[in-house]
Amino acid sequence: MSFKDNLNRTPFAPVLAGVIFIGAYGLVVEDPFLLTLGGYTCALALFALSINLMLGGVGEVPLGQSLFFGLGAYGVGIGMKKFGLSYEGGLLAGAVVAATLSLAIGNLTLRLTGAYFSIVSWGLASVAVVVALNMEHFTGGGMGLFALPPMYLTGLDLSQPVLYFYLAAAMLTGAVVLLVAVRDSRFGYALESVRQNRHLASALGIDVFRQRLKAFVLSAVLAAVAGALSVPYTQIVTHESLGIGITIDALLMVLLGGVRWLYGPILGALVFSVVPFYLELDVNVRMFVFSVAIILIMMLVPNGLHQCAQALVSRLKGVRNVRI
Amino acid sequence: MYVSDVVKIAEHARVVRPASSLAVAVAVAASAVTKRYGGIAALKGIDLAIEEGEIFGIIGPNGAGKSTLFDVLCGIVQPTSGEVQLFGRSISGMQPHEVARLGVARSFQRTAVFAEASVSQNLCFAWHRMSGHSVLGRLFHSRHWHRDQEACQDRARHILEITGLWEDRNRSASVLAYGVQRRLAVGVALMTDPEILFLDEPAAGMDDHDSAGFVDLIRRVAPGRTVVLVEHDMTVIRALCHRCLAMADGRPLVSGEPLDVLQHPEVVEAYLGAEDA
Amino acid sequence: MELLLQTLANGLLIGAGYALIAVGLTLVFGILGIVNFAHGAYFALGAYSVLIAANLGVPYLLAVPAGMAIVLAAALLTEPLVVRCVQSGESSHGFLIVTFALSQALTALMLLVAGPNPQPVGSPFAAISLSLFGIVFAGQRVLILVVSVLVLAGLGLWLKSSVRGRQVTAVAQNPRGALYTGINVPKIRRLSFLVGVGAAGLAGGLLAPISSVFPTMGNASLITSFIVVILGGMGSITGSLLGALLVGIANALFETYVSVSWTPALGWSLVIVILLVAPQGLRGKALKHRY
Amino acid sequence: MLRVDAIRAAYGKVVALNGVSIEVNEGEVVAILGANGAGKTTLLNAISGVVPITHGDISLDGKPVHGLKPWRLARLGLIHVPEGREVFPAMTVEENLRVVDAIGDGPEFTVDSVLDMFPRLRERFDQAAGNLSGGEQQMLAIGRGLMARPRLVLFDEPSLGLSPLISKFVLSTIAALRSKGVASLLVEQNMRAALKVADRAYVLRVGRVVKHGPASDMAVAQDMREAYLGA
Amino acid sequence: ADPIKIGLVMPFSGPAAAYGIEARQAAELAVEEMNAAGGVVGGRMLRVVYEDDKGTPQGAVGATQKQISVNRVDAIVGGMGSQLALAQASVTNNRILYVNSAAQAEAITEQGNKWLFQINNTTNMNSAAFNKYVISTMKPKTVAFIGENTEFARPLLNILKRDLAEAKIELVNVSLYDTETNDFTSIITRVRSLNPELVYVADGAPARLVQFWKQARQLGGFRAGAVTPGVVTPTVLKASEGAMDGVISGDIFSASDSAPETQSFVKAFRKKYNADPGKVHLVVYEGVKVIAGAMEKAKTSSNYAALAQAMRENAWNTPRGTLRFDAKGRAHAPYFYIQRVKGASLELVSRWQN
Ligand SMILES: Nc1ncnc2c1ncn2[C@@H]1O[C@H](COP(=O)(O)OP(=O)(O)OP(=O)(O)O)[C@@H](O)[C@H]1O
Ligand SMILES: Nc1ncnc2c1ncn2[C@@H]1O[C@H](COP(=O)(O)OP(=O)(O)OP(=O)(O)O)[C@@H](O)[C@H]1O
Ligand SMILES: [Mg+2]
Ligand SMILES: [Mg+2]
Repeated sequence: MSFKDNLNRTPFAPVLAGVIFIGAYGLVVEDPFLLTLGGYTCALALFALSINLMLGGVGEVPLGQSLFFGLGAYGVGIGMKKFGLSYEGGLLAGAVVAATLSLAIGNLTLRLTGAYFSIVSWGLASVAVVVALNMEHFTGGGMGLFALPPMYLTGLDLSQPVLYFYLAAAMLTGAVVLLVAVRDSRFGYALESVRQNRHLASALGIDVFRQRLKAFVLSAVLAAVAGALSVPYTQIVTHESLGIGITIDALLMVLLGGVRWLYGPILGALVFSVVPFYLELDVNVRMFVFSVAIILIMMLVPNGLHQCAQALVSRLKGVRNVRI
Repeated sequence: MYVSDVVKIAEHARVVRPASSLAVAVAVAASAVTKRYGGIAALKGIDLAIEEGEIFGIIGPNGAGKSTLFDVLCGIVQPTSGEVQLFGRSISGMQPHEVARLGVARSFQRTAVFAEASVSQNLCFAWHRMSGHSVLGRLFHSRHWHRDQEACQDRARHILEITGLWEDRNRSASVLAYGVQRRLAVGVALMTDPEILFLDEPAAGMDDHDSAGFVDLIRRVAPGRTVVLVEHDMTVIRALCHRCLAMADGRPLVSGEPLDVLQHPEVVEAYLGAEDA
Repeated sequence: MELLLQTLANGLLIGAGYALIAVGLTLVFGILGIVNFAHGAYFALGAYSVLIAANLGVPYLLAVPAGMAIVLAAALLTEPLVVRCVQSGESSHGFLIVTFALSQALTALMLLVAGPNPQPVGSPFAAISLSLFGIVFAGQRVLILVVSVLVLAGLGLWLKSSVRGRQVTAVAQNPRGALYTGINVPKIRRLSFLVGVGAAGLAGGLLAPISSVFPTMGNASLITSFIVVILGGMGSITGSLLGALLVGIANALFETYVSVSWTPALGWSLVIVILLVAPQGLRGKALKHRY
Repeated sequence: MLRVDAIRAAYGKVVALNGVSIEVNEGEVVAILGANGAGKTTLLNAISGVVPITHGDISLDGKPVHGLKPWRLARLGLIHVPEGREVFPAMTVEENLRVVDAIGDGPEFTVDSVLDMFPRLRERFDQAAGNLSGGEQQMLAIGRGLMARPRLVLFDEPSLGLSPLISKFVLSTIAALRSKGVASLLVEQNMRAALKVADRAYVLRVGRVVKHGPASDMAVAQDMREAYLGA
Repeated sequence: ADPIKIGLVMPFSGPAAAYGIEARQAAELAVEEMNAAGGVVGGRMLRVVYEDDKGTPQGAVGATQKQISVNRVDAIVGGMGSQLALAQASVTNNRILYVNSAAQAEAITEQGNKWLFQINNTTNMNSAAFNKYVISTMKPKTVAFIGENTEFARPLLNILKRDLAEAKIELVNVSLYDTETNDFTSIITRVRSLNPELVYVADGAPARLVQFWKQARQLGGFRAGAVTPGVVTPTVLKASEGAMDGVISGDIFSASDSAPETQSFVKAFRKKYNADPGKVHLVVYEGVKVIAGAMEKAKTSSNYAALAQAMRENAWNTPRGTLRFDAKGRAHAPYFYIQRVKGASLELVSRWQN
């Protein structure tokens, strides 16, 4: 095997497969529940991608990523209710605010690493929750913002389950294409080298802090878009969208799907949002069973579900991956 | 007695300094550099002038401050007082990556490689900083991007060959034997095509064959660069260096031609021990 | 003046409780590198165990150690799950998912067995309250203060001056090196996990009479412990004591004199400000090698 | 004292040791030589129980110790001073030494005697080990190993990163340990120096022993070259 | 015939799980009674289908969607919180009959949702009655307000502020604490130092309410009357172990009302669960019963226009008397109860005619 064969010449093939699947799903499925759930799953997957940009890309656990998800949601909510913006306007406003805020926050917090970064970012999200609760006239306080006007994206009505699904899926696809490009770019390589060994990276001329900051801002924008995409589903914007719960869900998706794999979070989101709905058990039994299943999965395939797929592929190819 | 390659090469092929330069420019200059850590003075006043194109060795007992000096020269550690200039530019206040961008690469005493990546990926990481495509470039200039990738691979292949890592190119860096990792660390530094190369005990842990190969390698890549190396292996120092500096206890002890330095009684006493003299 | 003193006393007593909850978290993080999201669940388990023991007629002061024993047994059973994920996996974040899922599973189990309703636990100290110069000290809280001081001092002493304790620190810093030094690494890990979780169980049993017992009672404590642990510096016992007292007193002062509805932001703001000044927390140590 | 009999160890599909047999007698210094990647570190790790073996036997004092964990072996008097030093970075030099259980039954070493051996460490007594220079860390690692009172020490490149003076001293210390009844298995790149202190030597090449014998017979250049590289 | 499915969307996990479990008990009791009486709409049996909304709006949307399109239920009972009710209502709007059992924000019924009905009083309705009692009967000069910082307590506070201002009563303290709060020492200390004549505590979570009162007692209690609207359930009473003695509560339901319809409900509930029913039990029980009743009256389980009409046009006989729905879908009951905690039970102080 020559050295050049390492080069992945078809990085966009999985994207194409995804697009075909999305198209087919929208055509075949008519049930509004499955369609809206599909759309919401896309929003969650997008959020999971943003988390994985931090987790797999930067190597930090962004426990406070929901801050940006919530900003996206509140962007739509406040934009539409208080400023009379369109849905697109709200989405854009949320993304811009998220980008600006993440720049400021990143400048302060990205000097921290490990648990310290995680907890501080969680702290910021928690402060945001308190702010959302207390700034009642702006955020609707504990009640949140509801009775939002009809939402249109590129002229299409998001209250139609099919359209919501397609648009959310399109946004997700766009994000994936962007992330593939990031992975293969100078920025992607720099980021990866920073994650693996920041001392060496900086000795090679890479501005460690800047790469981390760039990734952080990008992930914040993705999270904000995901948050905005969740609003047509929930129809109400509350402080829950800023809270740790949603981050934890997305983190579980990422880890379940696999951190080292770009599509892992999407797989995780699929498993995560669909399976629990079909476990026909008493809710608490279901929660127990699901949690235990997650633990077992992590015991058996510590690198996430994609490890199964990988092992299968290499088994088929007759190569055995060696790791100790 | 087994005569190592190093010695053999050393006998009939001493590197000759580029003679063309009458007024040689100074690549690395340090003046009155000190470094204190609380009560510990790691450097107590170092003056240094390393000329462009020189291969310069630094030796000294453990804890003499060699690695600390490297850290100061590369901007990783800010000196307590004194100044460092690279190519006549002061680096005080510069971040390590800014110093690196002046054309400086270094290897570390504790082997530093990208552990999760394969050997060839390790090299690509080093290359991409300078020549890789931007995100938009990746999206919209796919052809260029592919050409870039090939350029990267060509250079990586070259480095793999001269460092003798070709066989190991697809192995993960973390599973390499220690000596092989040391070679990779040198390869990664070389991948950036640096003008100044700082190597901290590069041959430590290499077997005789590899360190001979290493000497060869440095000779090959040295023209047009300045190489500064710390070593405890005197064969390497003798074979490679044009000049060298012996340090002890954070101070310069002796400097000059390697053979002179190595025979200097103070160096023998503090560093080499009687027998090797 | 009396109000100020009472507020400071409140802060101190509350802080002592925080310290007791947080010390286990900091220990498990410091030694195993695991941010134990299940800590709150073990805390609740401790409370339930005391409740069960009390319902069987065991007097409170005996029920607390009995409850702790039950928690230790649970820790012993779950330890392999948690500790195994430390080493496996490329991402080294597997523990997040495992401890989180564990916390969900434990909570679900408690919900299934005991139901969601808050249940009271009686304590002979709950009825007592001391009054000194007009300042009221609730009996149960004084008990917690005493136990907390004893536990923290004991743990600190153990880590600092016994060989076994130093080995715990050694495993935390370099498990591989510890292996070569002849230290029984798995045993040390198990030991520190048990001690950490045991402290959570103890805290649960002691705080139960104050808060009554319900399955999600650990959530709020978990958040506070995180704040405390990070403030103090992960892995440092004195750090978590300092952090706990700081948070306890700051919260008390803020709630009494400024605003209640902004209090939750206070702890976090303290964390953010302090970490920006001291990135390893008040007493944390950087574990990095030179390169 | 130590018998390693036809052991095999592999990392996944990479076979690092393929039927290696060596022996260390009571109070002997045995050198293991070989090129980079020959499997020397793996051999030591296999003996000390850090890397599992798939075939073969290891016995210590005639008792099979195959499969025993490092801490059990330490109890039997076997200590491994590893490649890469592996000190405890945030603990002081003193704490690094005091962390050790003196569980072996070899000659006693105290913190003081270690510091006497390496005066440099005395100067750095209260410093965090992670901030020590490379050579100082190596001294610390050796000292820490001896604190466990071993009867057999596996040294993986003990002179790595040490100045010529100190590395000579370390090797002579290893020789001196022999007179206290402490045997050593010594992996070294500095072949000449190693052969000077060793009683016997083995040469490893890609996971096999290709040459062994008394140290004094080994120092023939051409032979060694072949043994190393398989020319 | 096929059973009629009533979908219950409630928090069965998370901090509010206690309410979900209570809701399930009540729904089961209601369905059992209806089925024992021969079912509805020509003898069709009733069945309750449960989905967990985890107490979050996202969860509420998913669970409601699933009830409609996967479980294919005929009507939905939900609303264990105003956000949840709003989220659920956004899904059920124009698709299915939806009964918000417990949430009380005005906004829920202001959305012009034709097939939405609400069993509980709105905040305004509750406060109107309760505050009237507080102001005209208890006559405090100073009041301290303590409550959770949520959509439950904030509207109560706003109305209280207005009513106190009108009556020229001073509001000396407002403490709105976070829902993660588990230590109230400082708040209690502060309020004690202000020495108000009345302490008004608004918390919807049983566990927290218990914590609050226990901690208050440990610090010596308040030298004042104390009131708390709406949420003094049997669970709270049991867990508080007397720490709430003397607290006045105002509620839409009292298990100790001697009215026969109340007592037959209480008796049936005791028989099945060996405990007293609380308010959550009541509203869910009523929700299910009213839906079933409307189906029986309209002779349909899926013509929602007809069902909604039947709901509005009829009076419903429930454990708390005769219930009527107004144009907005809000239920109006005849009475409002003022009760006082005594040990582990509530004693009726007075019953107000609405
Ligand atoms: N960050 C630090 N804090 C405290 N002391 C330090 C620090 N860095 C270096 N030192 C001390 O400074 C001295 C010089 O260290 P340095 O690593 O430069 O030595 P060296 O000459 O490279 O030695 P070696 O040959 O052993 O690698 C050592 O004694 C070391 O303990
Ligand atoms: N963790 C590992 N996973 C996979 N292969 C490994 C691992 N560790 C070592 N190897 C491989 O096993 C072989 C022997 O390695 P080992 O480290 O024992 O060599 P060595 O003789 O000690 O070399 P050096 O002198 O460079 O330290 C090498 O080919 C190496 O790449
Ligand atoms: Mg050095
Ligand atoms: Mg080795």
